[in-house]
Amino acid sequence: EAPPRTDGANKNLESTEFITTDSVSPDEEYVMITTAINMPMYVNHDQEAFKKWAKKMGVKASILGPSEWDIPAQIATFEQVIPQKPAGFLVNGTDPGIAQVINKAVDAGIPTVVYDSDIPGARQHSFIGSDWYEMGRLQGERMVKILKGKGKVVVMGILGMTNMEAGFQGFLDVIKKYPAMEFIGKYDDKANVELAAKITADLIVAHPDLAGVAGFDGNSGPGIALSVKEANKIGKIKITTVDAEPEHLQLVKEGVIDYLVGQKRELFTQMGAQMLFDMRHKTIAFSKNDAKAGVVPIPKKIITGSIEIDKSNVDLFIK
Amino acid sequence: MKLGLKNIAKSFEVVKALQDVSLEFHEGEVHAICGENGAGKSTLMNILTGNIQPDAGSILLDNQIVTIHNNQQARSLGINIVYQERSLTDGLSVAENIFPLPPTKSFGRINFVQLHQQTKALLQQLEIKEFSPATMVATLSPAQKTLVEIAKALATNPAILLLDEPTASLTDKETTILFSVIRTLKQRGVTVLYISHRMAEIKLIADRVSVLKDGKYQDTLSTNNCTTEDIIRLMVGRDLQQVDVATHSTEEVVLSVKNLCGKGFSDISFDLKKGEIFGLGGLVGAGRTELAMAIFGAIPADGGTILKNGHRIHNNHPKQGIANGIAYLPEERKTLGVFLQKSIAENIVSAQLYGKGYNVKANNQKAGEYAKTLNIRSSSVQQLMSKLSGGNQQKVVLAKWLNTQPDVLIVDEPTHGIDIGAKLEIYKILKQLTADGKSILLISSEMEELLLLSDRISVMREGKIKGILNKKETSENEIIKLAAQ
Amino acid sequence: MIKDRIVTLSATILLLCIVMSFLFPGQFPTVGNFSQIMLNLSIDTIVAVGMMLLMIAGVFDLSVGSIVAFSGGLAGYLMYYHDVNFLVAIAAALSGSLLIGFINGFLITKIGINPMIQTLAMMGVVRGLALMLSGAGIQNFPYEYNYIGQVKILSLQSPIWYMFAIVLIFSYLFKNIAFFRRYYFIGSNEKAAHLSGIEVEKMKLWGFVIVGLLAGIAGILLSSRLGAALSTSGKGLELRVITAVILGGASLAGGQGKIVGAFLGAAFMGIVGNILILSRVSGYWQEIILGIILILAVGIDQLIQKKVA
Amino acid sequence: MIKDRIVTLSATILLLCIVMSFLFPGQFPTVGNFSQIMLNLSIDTIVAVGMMLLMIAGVFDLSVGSIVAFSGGLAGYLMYYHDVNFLVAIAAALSGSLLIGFINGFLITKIGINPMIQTLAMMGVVRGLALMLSGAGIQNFPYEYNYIGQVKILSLQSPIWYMFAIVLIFSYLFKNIAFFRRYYFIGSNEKAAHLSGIEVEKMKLWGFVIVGLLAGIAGILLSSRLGAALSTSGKGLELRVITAVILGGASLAGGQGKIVGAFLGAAFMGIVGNILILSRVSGYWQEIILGIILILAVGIDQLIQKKVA
Ligand SMILES: Nc1ncnc2c1ncn2[C@@H]1O[C@H](COP(=O)(O)OP(=O)(O)OP(=O)(O)O)[C@@H](O)[C@H]1O
Ligand SMILES: Nc1ncnc2c1ncn2[C@@H]1O[C@H](COP(=O)(O)OP(=O)(O)OP(=O)(O)O)[C@@H](O)[C@H]1O
Ligand SMILES: [Mg+2]
Ligand SMILES: [Mg+2]
Repeated sequence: EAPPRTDGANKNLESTEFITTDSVSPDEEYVMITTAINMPMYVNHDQEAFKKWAKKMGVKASILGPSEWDIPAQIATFEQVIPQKPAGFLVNGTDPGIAQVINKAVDAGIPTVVYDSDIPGARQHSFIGSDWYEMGRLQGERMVKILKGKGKVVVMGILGMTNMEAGFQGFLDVIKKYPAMEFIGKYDDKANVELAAKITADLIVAHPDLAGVAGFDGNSGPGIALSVKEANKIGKIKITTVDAEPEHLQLVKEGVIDYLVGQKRELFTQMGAQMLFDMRHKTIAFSKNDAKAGVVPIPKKIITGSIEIDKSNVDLFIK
Repeated sequence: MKLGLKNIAKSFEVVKALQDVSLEFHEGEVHAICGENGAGKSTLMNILTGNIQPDAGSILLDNQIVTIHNNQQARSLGINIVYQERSLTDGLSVAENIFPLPPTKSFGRINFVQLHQQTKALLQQLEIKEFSPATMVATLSPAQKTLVEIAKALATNPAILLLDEPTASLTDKETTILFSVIRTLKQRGVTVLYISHRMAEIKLIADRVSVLKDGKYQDTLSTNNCTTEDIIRLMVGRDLQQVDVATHSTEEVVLSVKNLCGKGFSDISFDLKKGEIFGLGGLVGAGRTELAMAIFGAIPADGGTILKNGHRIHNNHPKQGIANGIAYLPEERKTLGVFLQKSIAENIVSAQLYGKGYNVKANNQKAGEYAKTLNIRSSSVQQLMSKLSGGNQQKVVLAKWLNTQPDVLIVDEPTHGIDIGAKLEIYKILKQLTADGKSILLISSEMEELLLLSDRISVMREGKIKGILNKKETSENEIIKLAAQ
Repeated sequence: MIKDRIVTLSATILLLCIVMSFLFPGQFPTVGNFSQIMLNLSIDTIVAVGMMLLMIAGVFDLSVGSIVAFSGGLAGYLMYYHDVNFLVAIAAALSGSLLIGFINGFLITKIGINPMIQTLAMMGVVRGLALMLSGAGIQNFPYEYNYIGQVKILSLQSPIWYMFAIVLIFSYLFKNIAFFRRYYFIGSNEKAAHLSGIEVEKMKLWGFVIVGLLAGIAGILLSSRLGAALSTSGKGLELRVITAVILGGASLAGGQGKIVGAFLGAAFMGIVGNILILSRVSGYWQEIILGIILILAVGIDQLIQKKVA
Repeated sequence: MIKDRIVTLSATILLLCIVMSFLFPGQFPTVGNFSQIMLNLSIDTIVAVGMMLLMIAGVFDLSVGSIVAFSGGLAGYLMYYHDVNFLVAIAAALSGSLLIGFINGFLITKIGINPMIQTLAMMGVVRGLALMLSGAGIQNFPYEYNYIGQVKILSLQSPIWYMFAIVLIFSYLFKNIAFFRRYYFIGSNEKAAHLSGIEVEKMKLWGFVIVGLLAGIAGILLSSRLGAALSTSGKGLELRVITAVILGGASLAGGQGKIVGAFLGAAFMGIVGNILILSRVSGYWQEIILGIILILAVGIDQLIQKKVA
């Protein structure tokens, strides 16, 4: 049969009956669907918090997804789990490409929450997370501030990834406002420290007056910092980057990295899971049958905001 | 050292390669082993060198039973071999090929000085001047490579030396060198097991000759009181009627080569007549293979013209050669002739992959017919080429080219490594082809072959035709005179 | 030998399925699950068919993954930014992929560049192009385009049908058409093939063109199935596909393999993947266990083959 | 032929350097720039030496990248969580890497698993182990450990010295030591090598062990240079290294190549990367142009070789 024409457009929920229950059972399973499942940032924040929450609630938490950054594979995984009708899906909003499969889950009546980055095209019951454009903007603001509004800057990350590109854009939009700031370009470090280091080293040669580098994936920071250190340019080249992993914090403490913008990952995974739970267990009901009534009994969208770290507060973050 | 075999048996799947073979080799004798293709000669050698283990029977050295697990052990026991298949490494120098386990100083550092001295000595012993220990093997001719193989075997100065068709790709020049070496070895008390399909050689070099047939031991004769015919009778179990050498040559010119030039040959002109066998003699390196390949279209010709039935043809690719009714049976069977991992049937149709369809059934049937007419020994046409003995492989390659229905068949050393029976069969086939009006360009380094089959013989030296002799009024000496000097 | 591999691999797959059906009776042996598995391996298989062709001829192509992204990207780019008709867009994407294959083949056969380097370099070039075309990803394709990859026929989604069609067609070609048959000869002895009148270089060139085309088709199907063109799609596909093809009986040496082997290899990988999901294996265990299964599968097969011989 | 490649590649590199020195006199031909380039290619080169060894023998190893991550991870894990002495930790990490190489070699030579599949599977397994060990990434190594990879000798950072040492040592070994010489026999004619009394399987097994060890060393150097063990390090290294090695004159067929070629290949890639950024090539174009340069380099080399022959 032909695929529905209306797909992508927001239709209301009366058709779909989301699965609900009253009793909490230990084999009630909540599934986190992500990609690059082994990325330390995901493992130590999202997955950590999600598991902790499940333990607390006495339910089962499964985390699934490919080991590489591979959207089709994430979708494939998602599609293979839907038929098993778990209690809820906590989906990492990695790319707009996953919109359709999200709708599939929703149409199957499974409570579905997208976390991290929003997927505008899709009909998820809720989104909770931060906004990469915002993280880029924050980096931009800070970069301008520490460079006193002038100097050459570059950004580094994984080119072509939606959230990163959004981040770049946020950064750029700030820089544009300051004529004395010169934007040199975007570079692809493929989330690989050696590459980030190599590119930075080459950049330092190419632009002896390079003033700042902004990183957008977990490995950008350490890589950039390494080359800046090795070129004895600590302090001369300002570094702002995403994530607050131990190595990032360490580098801030050493004064190599000037500014970190982190997401409240534990917050949005934990809260996202809780929303799934509440939806399934009708913690709050607005009608006799919210599904029929077309009410989604959880927030449509929650923006969790960012964590900003620099030398002044880094010690409070180091465990 | 005295070598003995007792009730040796070996079979591969269904094929009984050797059955209950018992042999005695005296110290310091040259002992020839004869047999048709697939008789089991190489298998026997492989057992003596520990490459394969016999299913039954035992090997005795000086009346002591020994089990030979691998070829190192064989070497340490004083047994070494020149394989029928080439076993050299193109990327390395002659010296390193001759000594794969070279002399070393402390910490396993190669002693290059000693290595090259030892090699030089061996090369001198073999009267080799064309190349030096440092020469890259890749640049050597097949013949030269064989000489390196022999040097490699002698390098371990073995008490027992096995030679599996060493002269297959040698011309008379190298052959005479080899024989003088064998004789000196013999004086040193080395036992030489000598496998060859060239009857003349056997009479020449061997003291005794043992014959295998279908893996069974037949008899051992002393060469100075037996005739070639006796040996052949044991091999094939019947008398071979002589090939009728009546000429079918006509006056009609089929292929006319004019001033053809190319890498390795220049200014070649000759006419090939319908029904003629045109012999091409000379020493290795004379450029015959290049010439043949150029006519066929496998390598480019730099100049000159080729006329087929009066029309000019341009063969820039074997495809065109085949389309123009020319076939080329290459010299180096293993590397250029066969698809070892493919079946007999597939090999036979491999020059016929045109048009659209590929009909397995039809192909097998066709292959079956060729297997019958050329009497190719195998369990079935589905059998892998790699499982065939050298001679049978050659017949398959011939079948493959006959299958292209050529008017002109170029055969480069067609009877390399082929047993006398098969050889005569192939001679008959070639003659039959001429009777059917086909023309043949025969490249051969075997005088008897050239003189027997050819209607006319041209001799090449250094890439030029030094003369075209009419078979009637020519002799071996005349040819050799033209070829060398 | 090759036959054996086909047999042993099918047996392994069958065995896996039976075991899984007992372990996950409710979830594994269902039409839904299998059509899902099929759907997910369809893209890989289509590319694998081409890869099998090349490996029979004794070469391979590392740029296929990038071509998948490129083809989807080009089609998407044309439709989204230039409202090109979807058929035209597809035609353009396929010709583009085909051209890439041609360039690979030309440089490898005519100039003599090492196939590995050539296709590796091309992998980068084409990935870069894909990145430029689809940037952060393109969506909202015309309905007709999405239809191609999302329509269900007999409750199986179209990519599955494309996969079977391609596998069947190429199996037929490799059995019955002289042209394709030649690849076996090229793979098993190139020089002899040349002397047999086979235009080795031209054939290889065609091989790369065909692979390019198949990768292009895969790219169209993937993007229309996802309703989005992603510059990152097809990453790592090349190695996955080569693995599948070798599993299916091909060898880097060439001359060996059957088209159906490509499908079986991909199917094996797909089913193992599904098993990992059903048994909720995740994180680093996923990679570890996948690797071990792969080694076991091939290792045991080897031991069996030795026993037989 | 191999010599030629060494010569042409050196020439190409020299030419590149000269041209760049004219274009960017202030930036390119500086000690600082070159020592940075060297430093960044040292890790790759050390692994490339091992890969060259394998490819001379006619095989290759895809698991090296994962071993790099594993080795650093294991050392870090031991030092950080069990405050093991840094020397012991290094010893453990190297033995671990060596063991992985041994397993690869054993399964390939003794069981007969296809090298590509085996090392690909191992790549996944070892990456998984690396993730287990270093998880979030480990730092705060003892000073002595960081010293190893960060100390400067004659104003060159230590990894550069390790690189040169390893390249020189192995070049010497491959010229003068019978053991290593044998890899040429094995690579160019395995059967003949066997018949000549060379223990092919044992030699290959050793080859994989040596590669494992070298990858392990690279891992130690990388992590101590970084002052941190990251589970993602070494990703994609395998293909980078294989490219470098083929550039340097090796062939998948085996029997060809020289150790110094591995260094030259890696150096070429490193310098080109440097040039791309010096000449302001944007991130999106990087891969495209890198690929084109690669093709040009090899293509022109080929054409020259043909002219010569
Ligand atoms: N590895 C093998 N597997 C199967 N059959 C084999 C194998 N090696 C040899 N044979 C068969 O054993 C028989 C003897 O082979 P062998 O090579 O010893 O013959 P040969 O006397 O050396 O012939 P030729 O004179 O042509 O070299 C042949 O029928 C051959 O097909
Ligand atoms: N000096 C040499 N260097 C490299 N290759 C050689 C040399 N001499 C001969 N060859 C190769 O050996 C083979 C036979 O030599 P060539 O064709 O030159 O003379 P030929 O008359 O054909 O010798 P044969 O009697 O072996 O056929 C050919 O493939 C040729 O390329
Ligand atoms: Mg024989
Ligand atoms: Mg010749």
